[in-house]
Amino acid sequence: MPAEQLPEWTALAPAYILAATAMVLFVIDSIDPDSDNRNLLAGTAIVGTLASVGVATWFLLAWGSGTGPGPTITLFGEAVVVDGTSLFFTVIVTTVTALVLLASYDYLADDPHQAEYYSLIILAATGMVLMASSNSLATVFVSLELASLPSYALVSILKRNRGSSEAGLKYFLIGALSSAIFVYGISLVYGATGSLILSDVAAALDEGADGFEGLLGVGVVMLIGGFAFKTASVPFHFWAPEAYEGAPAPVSAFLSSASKAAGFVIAFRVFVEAFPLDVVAAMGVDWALMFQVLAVVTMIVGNFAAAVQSNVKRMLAYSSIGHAGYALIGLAAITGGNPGHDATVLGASMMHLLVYGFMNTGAFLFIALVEHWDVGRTFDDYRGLARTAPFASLAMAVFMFSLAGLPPFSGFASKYVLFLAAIGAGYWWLAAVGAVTSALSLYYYSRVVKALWLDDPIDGTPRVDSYPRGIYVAIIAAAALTVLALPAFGVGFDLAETAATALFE
Amino acid sequence: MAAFDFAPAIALLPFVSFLIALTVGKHLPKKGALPGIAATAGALLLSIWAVVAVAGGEYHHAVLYEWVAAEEALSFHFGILIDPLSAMMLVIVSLIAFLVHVFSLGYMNDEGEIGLPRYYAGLGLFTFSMLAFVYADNLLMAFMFFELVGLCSFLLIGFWFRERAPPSAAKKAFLVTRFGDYFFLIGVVGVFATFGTGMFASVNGFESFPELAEAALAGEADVNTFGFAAETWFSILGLLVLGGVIGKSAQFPLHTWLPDAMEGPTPVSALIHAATMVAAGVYLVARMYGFYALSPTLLAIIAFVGGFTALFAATMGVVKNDVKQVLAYSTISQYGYMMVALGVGAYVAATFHLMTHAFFKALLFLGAGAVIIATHHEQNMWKMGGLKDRLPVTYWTFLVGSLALAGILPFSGFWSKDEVLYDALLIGLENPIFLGAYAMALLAVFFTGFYTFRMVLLTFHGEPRSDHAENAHALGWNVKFPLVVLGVLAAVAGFINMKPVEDLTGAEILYLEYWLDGEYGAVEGLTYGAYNTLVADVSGLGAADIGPLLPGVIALAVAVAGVALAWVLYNDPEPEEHTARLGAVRDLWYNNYYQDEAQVWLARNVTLPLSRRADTFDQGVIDGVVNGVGSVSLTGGDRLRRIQTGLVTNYAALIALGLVVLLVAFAVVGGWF
Amino acid sequence: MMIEALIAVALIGSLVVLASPDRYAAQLALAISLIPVAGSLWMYSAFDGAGNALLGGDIAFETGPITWVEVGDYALQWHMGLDGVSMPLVVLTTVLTTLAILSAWTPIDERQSQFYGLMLLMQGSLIGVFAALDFFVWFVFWEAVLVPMYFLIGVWGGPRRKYAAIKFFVYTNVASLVMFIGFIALVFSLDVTTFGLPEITAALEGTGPTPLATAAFFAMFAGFAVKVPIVPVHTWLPDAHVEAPTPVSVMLAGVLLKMGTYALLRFNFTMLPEVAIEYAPFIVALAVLSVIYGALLALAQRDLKRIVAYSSISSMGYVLLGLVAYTVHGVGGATFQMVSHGLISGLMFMTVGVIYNATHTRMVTDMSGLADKMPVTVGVFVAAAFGYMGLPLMSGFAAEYFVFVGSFQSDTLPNHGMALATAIAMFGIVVVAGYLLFAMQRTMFGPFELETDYEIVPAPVRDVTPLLVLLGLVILLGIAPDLIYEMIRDAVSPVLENGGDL
Amino acid sequence: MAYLELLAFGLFALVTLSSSAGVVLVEDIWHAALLLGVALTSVAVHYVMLQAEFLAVIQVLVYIGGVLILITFAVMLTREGREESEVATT
Amino acid sequence: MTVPIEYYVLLSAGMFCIGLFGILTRRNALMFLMSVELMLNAANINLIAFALLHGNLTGQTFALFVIALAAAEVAIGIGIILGLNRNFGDVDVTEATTMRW
Repeated sequence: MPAEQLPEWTALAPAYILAATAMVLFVIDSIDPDSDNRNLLAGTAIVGTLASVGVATWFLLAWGSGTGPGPTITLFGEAVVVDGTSLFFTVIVTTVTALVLLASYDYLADDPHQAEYYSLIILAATGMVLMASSNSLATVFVSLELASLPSYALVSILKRNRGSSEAGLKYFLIGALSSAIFVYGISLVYGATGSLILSDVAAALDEGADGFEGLLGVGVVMLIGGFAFKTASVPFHFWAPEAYEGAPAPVSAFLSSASKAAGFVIAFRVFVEAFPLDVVAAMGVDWALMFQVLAVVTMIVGNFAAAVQSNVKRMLAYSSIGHAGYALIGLAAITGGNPGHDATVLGASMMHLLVYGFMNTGAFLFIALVEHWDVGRTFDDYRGLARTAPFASLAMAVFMFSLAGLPPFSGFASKYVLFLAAIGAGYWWLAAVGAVTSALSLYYYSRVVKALWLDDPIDGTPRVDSYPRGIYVAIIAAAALTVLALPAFGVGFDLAETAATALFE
Repeated sequence: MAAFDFAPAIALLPFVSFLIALTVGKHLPKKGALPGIAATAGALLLSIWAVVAVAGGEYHHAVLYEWVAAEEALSFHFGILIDPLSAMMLVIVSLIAFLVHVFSLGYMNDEGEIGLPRYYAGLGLFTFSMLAFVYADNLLMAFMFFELVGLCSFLLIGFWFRERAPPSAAKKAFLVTRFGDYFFLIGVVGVFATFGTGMFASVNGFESFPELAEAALAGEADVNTFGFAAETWFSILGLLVLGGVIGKSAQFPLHTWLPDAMEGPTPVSALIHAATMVAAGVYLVARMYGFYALSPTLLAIIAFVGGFTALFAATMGVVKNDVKQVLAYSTISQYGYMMVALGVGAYVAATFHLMTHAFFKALLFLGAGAVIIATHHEQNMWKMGGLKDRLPVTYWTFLVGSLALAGILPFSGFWSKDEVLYDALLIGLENPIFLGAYAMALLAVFFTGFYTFRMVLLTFHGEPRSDHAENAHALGWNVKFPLVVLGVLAAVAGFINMKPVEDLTGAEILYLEYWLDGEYGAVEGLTYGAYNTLVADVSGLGAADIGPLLPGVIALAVAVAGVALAWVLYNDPEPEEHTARLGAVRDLWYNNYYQDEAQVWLARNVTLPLSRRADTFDQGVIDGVVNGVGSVSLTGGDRLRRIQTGLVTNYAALIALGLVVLLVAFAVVGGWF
Repeated sequence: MMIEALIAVALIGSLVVLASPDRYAAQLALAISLIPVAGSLWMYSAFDGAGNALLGGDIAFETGPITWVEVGDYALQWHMGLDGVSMPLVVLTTVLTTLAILSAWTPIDERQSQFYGLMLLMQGSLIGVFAALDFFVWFVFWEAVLVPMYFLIGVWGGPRRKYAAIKFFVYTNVASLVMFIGFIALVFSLDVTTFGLPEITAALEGTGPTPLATAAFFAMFAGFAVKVPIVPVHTWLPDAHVEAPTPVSVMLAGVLLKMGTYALLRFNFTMLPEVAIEYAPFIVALAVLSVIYGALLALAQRDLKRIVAYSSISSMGYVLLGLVAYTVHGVGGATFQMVSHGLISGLMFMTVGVIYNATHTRMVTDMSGLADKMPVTVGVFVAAAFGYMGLPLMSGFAAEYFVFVGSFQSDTLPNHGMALATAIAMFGIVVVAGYLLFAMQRTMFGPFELETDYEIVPAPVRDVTPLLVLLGLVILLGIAPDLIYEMIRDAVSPVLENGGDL
Repeated sequence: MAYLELLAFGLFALVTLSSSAGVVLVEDIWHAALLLGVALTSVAVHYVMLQAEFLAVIQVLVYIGGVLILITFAVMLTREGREESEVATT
Repeated sequence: MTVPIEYYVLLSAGMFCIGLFGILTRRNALMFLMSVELMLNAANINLIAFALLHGNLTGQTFALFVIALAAAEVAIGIGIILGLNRNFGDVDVTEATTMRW
């Protein structure tokens, strides 16, 4: 049955499926609280997530298969919307979730709180899917919290691990602060416009802000703070290195890929829909300029700090901050005057997030594998791993080079298009900063590859005692996606651009 | 069947022998000598045939191969030009090459050398390159084979590579000539850029660059003179090409490689340094004489360089102890005479001396080689002596050669050298500036006579002064045959152009002059007469009008004086060195005026430190900047990450600070309040 | 489809070799690499292009443009084709790769399958670089070359291989990105709908030295200069060369450096001739500096490989000099020099490698009289060295001569400055002779001595074979430069017309 | 009326702010928790004045009844924990 | 509306700043939590005040959500703080600095 003929309420099916999966997991957990039946728990979670991936992909392709953009379906009094953008990000989030769940199967083999873990992940994923579909500042906030709260718990799920609990604390505290700022920002925007529905906000702004420009401006900056927290952009990034480092690696993967993408989708939607740049810039609220500042600072801080890390996971954490900077170009390079251009920029950013989702998840899952082996965390500990684990190391090399933006991997194409779009919009200097930092990133990414492939182990061969199937499958799948995204880049970018175009209409 | 149909084979035959020696040489009897002899004999016959054909009134030009297909009037091709000059040179080169091959049978094969295929391959390639250079029809081709000649000299001089000195000498030979060739190459490029052609002769629809230059000077042709006046530019070009000439013909100051090059096997010395490679430079000037004749400045420079070199080298020859060294310096000196001749417009005299010198110097080298074989590779003259009786054939031929070199009537050297001096005097009397060149050349005659006979006396006369000299062993036919042939030639070759005799008797016996003047056949414009006109008309060098007798007598007297002094000092069964009497001058001469030291100093104390400095600079500064950028980035990154203090309170503060900064900044920018 | 087929063979072959056991990897890689050789030689024989790939006219084996993805108003396309400039370079790539693989049999004794797989991967990318006519595709291949190179240096290199690999990697990558931004900024100022190089070139025709064009020109110039490399951005090269294993040095010097000069020709000098001419004094100065300074540096080295490495800088200076001359022989000679230097420097590195295999040292001071022990190898070395010095009838002379003739009569500098610059640059031929002769004298000749404790035996046939093949090619091109020079001239002539009234 | 309302606002604003300040300023965490209760209650009063009586009720229920109890509970737990650990370590 | 909206905005801003001040100065994690509650309440004041101003219930409804989520946040936060207490033996946020730079 074609997707168009389904009733409207089914448009949120990916979210429903995830929510239902979470419920099933709760039920299982409540029937047998001490279950360590990994197959059942992880299986349920994965099946549910994959179903969600399938449905989301189906919807997305159906949405983008027509001549123009597909329909924009709004539900619950316009509080929730399903369009190309939301489906696009739903695909990102659910795919990453599926990969993470797959890897968790082995990673958490000895953890006593399996059911909690899986249900928390699924719940967070649900929140993220809802973030992608939020069409009102209220739903934005609620779904953001729905995604955040399980994340806090997930980061500190290793109860006996000091790192995990420290990471959880920091993540939570900064998160709480940020959400306070964010909600205060919402209250100010509401004050200035009298509405929380994005399109209504835009409509209100169209008629002028009634002397509330100041409030609006402060509100917008605070909103940006909230988004910046979620996307780990400087200066709201402080939680990220610690949270990613301390959290179990699959959770780090989940947070740095899915959560970041979800943060970006609300930023995209809120700023594009609610604050049309040409309108608000006239009021002195040039948010594109703010994002430019943020993008530059984020790219620089993330990449430079990553360059000097000795702990691989922490390096990846910083690199993920750097990538937030690249993705921010999608908002920073919006000009407001030219919807075609802006859609290209935004689409490029979306595409980068998609590709980034694959490669970054893969990279963190490799860390998960290494943690599983318990060989250590520093570059030195990684030396010579390629001898004993060539396939995983090959995949890691793919991730690293792809993250660095080298062909023939998809990270190259997405960066290429992103810089292209930025230069096209006239922001060549943004692209220049991106390019320079990206070259620097090559240095630290290649250090990983060097350690894996070029260096000899410090003493003997590293202790690699098992080849956990789940993590391996997840890593190989992520690598395959990273590579295959290049040939499929055209399709993906078309979808992203169409979705972005629809956002601007 | 015309003689010229086989012209390409003149050069290609030795090339084939090169290939044979290189590939299958070690399986052949005599290790490649026989193909070499056959090839050079063939080349010789074909060259003689070509001479006969030219004498029949023809010349030959053919484009053999387009190196780069012609385009925009720039033609890079290989072509053959056989006119009187090149035909004569072909005969000389192939003859000497043939004789050297034969001689090598005795010198190398009989001595049980290893690596003979390499030796004969080198000889073959050398002969090939030289012959191809000789009949090249354009400057580019000439340059290319000029360079190949240099390569071969490297290979042959360094033949005994297992020792220290020969490779070093080989390196020096190539490097110093390369330095000259650098200028030559600029000249070649400049000629092509200026005239669009490097042709020596206007034949077959080509225009030659000397004629274009002449036309340009006359305002009849338009060429790119690169912003200079035409005459200046042509002088510059000529000088640049002259750089190659000075290098290859071992003229001051690029002569230093030649004495060192004596480290090569003696037959090679004979081939390379007597008759061919060194001759290449002078030949080149003769080949494009129409161009040099256009500029009085150039002519004066050539004459002066030649005169100075002639004297300069002769003085150094006076004190040498190694028989080959004496010959080496005499070679440099004799080429100086040729340069003098070319400088004063005496095209015939230069060519004449080139020819006679080829014969007698090859003879002397081979003779020295024969002595060296006989004395079991002894080269120091003070350890010889008394060889006259043990090696009669060698002695008599060597003596002929020495007399020719010293310029004693009636041996060939006298006639040619006399003509050089005579012509120099003629020009010099009219244009005093050339008189200096003449004076130096004349003075050199004295030294020539002296060192030549010092050498003869020390080597062959007196008592044997070493066991080797005492036990000199007999020589085979393959050694004697070339000596005899060359001995005859050295004695009689002068008769083809006896200027004083002609003057005295009025008989028309200046065969060489007629030959070069196109009496028998030549390319128009490439004749002695044409050049003479150019020198007189364009360069404005007039000639005095005096007979050749008096100058001849003077030259002869000076030469005899030199010989006589040598006789007085060294005709003694136990000769003394006598050089101590020269005092400081002896050291100066013995050390070659410290020329080598100067060049070594230049290389070791200027170039090398400069390059070391550059290397230090490169490693330190340039690479330092690169690495510096890297470490600055890392330091920056390290500083940057220090804001991540680990204290969540600080994070909150920084977030708040960031927010406030953003708020304030944008509030100000946006004018919110 | 021939080009695509060659690339596909190389890439698939690379995967096959990567998956094969170490024991057969070398043979397998050699066999696979022969297919592109045969293919490219067939293409060479069937070559019928007379135009310039960017400026129009017939080009050979063209495929595309096929639109792959639309980015905003621009289409990224697959577009391949060969003209007289790229055809010889493609042949050079395939031939050199095969020979490099052959020469790797002795020195590479671990992880063979990975090594040969990467070599083939690099080959495929290099073909792509020379054949691509769309910026995106070109850039993909351009960057893709870095990855195998990084590993090849980093895994199989010398003691400081990691430093060298990362330096090479980051340095050239920074350069690529600078170039990328400059170029894209330029393109966006144009009225084009694709990144097809021909279209961009056409749109740029007549662009004077506007601020944007100038900035873009220098961004691209800087980017390519690193690759070439041109002084003062050359310092990655000696490190990379010295640390890389022999076959990799061969590829690095033989083909990778040509990527830079090729790109300079295609982008800077074909697309923005007016800017190039405006800033010719600067470019000429860099060219002359590269020649002389590079040669001086080579003179100061005591490691055979470093000597050859620095001499590449010198040789590449000639290419730049020829390019900026904007004459048929200048630009054509520069292109010819790319091929010629590829062959000769490849030959030099291989020979040094063979010597190293036997002696386990490359220091000039550690050995002497090698000619006694390995006559054929030393013979080839001597021949190669003379080729490097520009001995006539070897390709090096032809290339240098064309460049000199072309640049000497060029008008790009006022007051015949090019003639003077050429004359100065030509002094490089003396210095190159100096250091090569010095090195030869010390190492090859004299009494045999060796500091290391290794028994010297003549090199095996499989090591010598590639040397002889390369030497043969060098001589062949020296005797008959028109084998490629004719097509090169056809292809570069439009560049000069595009360059205005020069 | 209007003045009265303004006066009430001012009064409760003062209470709100001063008790809030007290929350962050007092040393003892017990007192801070209690002051937080005061602050939140006075906010509820503001809600009433803003015609949001329902929210005021919810505020009291959720905050005073839930959140504050939770915090108090946590304060007790952690204090105890610390004392315990101190005992354990000394 | 008798009390001008600006007053409410000022009140809420003051409360927000006090909360922020608390976060910046106090080291006890629970104090951190309480300060965040203050900030959230500040936002709520705004929302409700503006709901009155604009005459719609959106603000009030949203405030309801905020209250609910704040409660949930506190619950999660206390869980985390207890975990911290277990691992570090303290609720001082400046103790947990094993990861930095």
